[in-house]
Amino acid sequence: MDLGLDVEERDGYAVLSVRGEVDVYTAPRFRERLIELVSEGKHRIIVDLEGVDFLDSTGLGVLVGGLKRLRSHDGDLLLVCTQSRILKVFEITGLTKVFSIHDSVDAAVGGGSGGAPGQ
Amino acid sequence: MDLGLDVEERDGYAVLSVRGEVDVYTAPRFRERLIELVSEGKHRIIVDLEGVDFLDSTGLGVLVGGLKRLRSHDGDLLLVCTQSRILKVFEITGLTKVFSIHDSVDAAVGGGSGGAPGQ
Amino acid sequence: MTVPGEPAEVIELEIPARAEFVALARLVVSALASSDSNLADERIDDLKLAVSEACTNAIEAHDAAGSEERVLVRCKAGEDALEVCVEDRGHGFDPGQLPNHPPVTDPDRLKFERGLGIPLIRALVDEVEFSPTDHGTSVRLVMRHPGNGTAAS
Amino acid sequence: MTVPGEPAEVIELEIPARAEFVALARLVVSALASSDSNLADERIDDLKLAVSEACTNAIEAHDAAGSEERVLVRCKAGEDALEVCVEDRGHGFDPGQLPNHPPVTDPDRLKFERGLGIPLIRALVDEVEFSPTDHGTSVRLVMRHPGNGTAAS
Ligand SMILES: Nc1ncnc2c1ncn2[C@@H]1O[C@H](COP(=O)(O)OP(=O)(O)O)[C@@H](O)[C@H]1O
Ligand SMILES: Nc1ncnc2c1ncn2[C@@H]1O[C@H](COP(=O)(O)OP(=O)(O)O)[C@@H](O)[C@H]1O
Repeated sequence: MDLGLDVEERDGYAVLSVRGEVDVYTAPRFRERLIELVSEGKHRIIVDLEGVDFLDSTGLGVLVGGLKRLRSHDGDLLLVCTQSRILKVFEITGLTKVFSIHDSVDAAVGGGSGGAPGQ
Repeated sequence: MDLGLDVEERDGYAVLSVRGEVDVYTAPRFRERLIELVSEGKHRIIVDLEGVDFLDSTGLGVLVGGLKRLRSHDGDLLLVCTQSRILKVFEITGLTKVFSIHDSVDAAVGGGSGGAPGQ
Repeated sequence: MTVPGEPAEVIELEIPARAEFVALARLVVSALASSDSNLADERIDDLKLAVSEACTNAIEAHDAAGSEERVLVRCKAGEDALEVCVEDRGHGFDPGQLPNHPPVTDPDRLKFERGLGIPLIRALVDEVEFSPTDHGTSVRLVMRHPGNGTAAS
Repeated sequence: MTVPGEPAEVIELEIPARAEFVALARLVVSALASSDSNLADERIDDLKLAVSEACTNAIEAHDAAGSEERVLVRCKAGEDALEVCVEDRGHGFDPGQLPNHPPVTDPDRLKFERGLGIPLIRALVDEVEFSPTDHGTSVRLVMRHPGNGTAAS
């Protein structure tokens, strides 16, 4: 099972696009990639979940861990997600209130943390 | 599991387009549709296999049965198939020599039985 | 998949307790659920996620217990519901004793990268039952057909 | 899926002996085969078809024997090969006694709508073994990794 993890620069943000299924098997690679970015000094990260077919609590854990790590560097982690079945996982766990979730990378870049639906 | 079975008229042929997986579960519907066509007086039939994802020996059996039935009515059954993994099943069983297999419905209509690769 | 009045169909999948096989459990359950015309796509996704969480926990329990045995995923396609049991041979646990997370408004919320699996399972399926077995834990997940009390518990 | 030197991973699927479940066996085998980087797509298709034929025969044998028991599909993902056993509880048979078809050039060839499954299986996989068991038949299909004698038998 392949997990796609592509990084692009966009207006001072590192955009990490995730493709495929994020579960207990693939999450470690996702976590490592995030940690790598932070240690390269990328403290403003957008995680684009539009290509994700499946995300479970292990994936949520990676994102929560990433946000914590970035905040400790005064950075930020924004999400891009419009798929209802992925959003649902954030809603059930209350994490829509913790993350700033945007409709597109453009909206995330433009809006920063202020665009969080839950805020 | 759905099996698509659409019929269209083309230059005196009834074209039966099959979509999906033809196996022991779906083959009975395929067989019934063919028999129905024959009993409606359609004795020149093209079976278009381009939309088939999977075909096993049960599917081959339906086609052999159809050809036999049509020949007994002085009719014909032509196949359209270009997918190598489906053609392979005909090759292994020697049925490329029994069926007239064409690259498209147009080629089948134009060529009749004479276009059989194995002849 | 099921004929009214017929007994439930049982399909079993047994996988090594390793992370890479959770995807296979999801695949089997979603294929079965898709052939159950009584379950809408959204509910199939919910069941798939719940099964994935249960299998992940089972595998982590095997890991922690050093167990080399396999995890069993038993699906029952019945007249009223689709039921999936995930049986492990791990160390067992008491689901009543799990810690509660701080509310999402609390800054400490970010300390919790884990512990979201069982709350998700509870929210997603119509019924969930954690039972200790002789060797580990059995988690029973039930997705009822509409008209059989489908309100999420 | 496999680490050199590690024992083979065993994955089991048990299905009711009914035609609609053959697709599930194909799904599981092709998912496993796809995660085996040693098998090319074409060989995965070949194995999938062979497994489908073996399951079809198993289910027909259960039907004929009036057996309500289930069919077991056991996959072993090993270092050198992917192996699939299909075990039924049907009436058994002697694969050496199957009739030969007339050559395709014979007009009588059209009388044979059946009997293509076992010839297909033999042509598609590297190794096939039909063994009588106490309760029915076990069909073992082996797809070897390149460098382990992949020439079709
Ligand atoms: N099948 C199981 N066997 C043993 N312990 C389990 C099992 N399922 C859950 N647990 C325990 O419950 C805890 C909470 O599970 P869960 O909510 O899924 O979150 P997480 O797995 O992220 O910790 C686990 O950490 C584990 O200690
Ligand atoms: N698992 C099995 N148990 C009992 N009989 C079998 C089994 N597999 C095959 N056979 C017998 O061998 C015959 C030939 O099988 P096959 O070549 O697959 O063609 P078909 O299934 O179309 O008849 C079957 O008709 C059946 O009598």
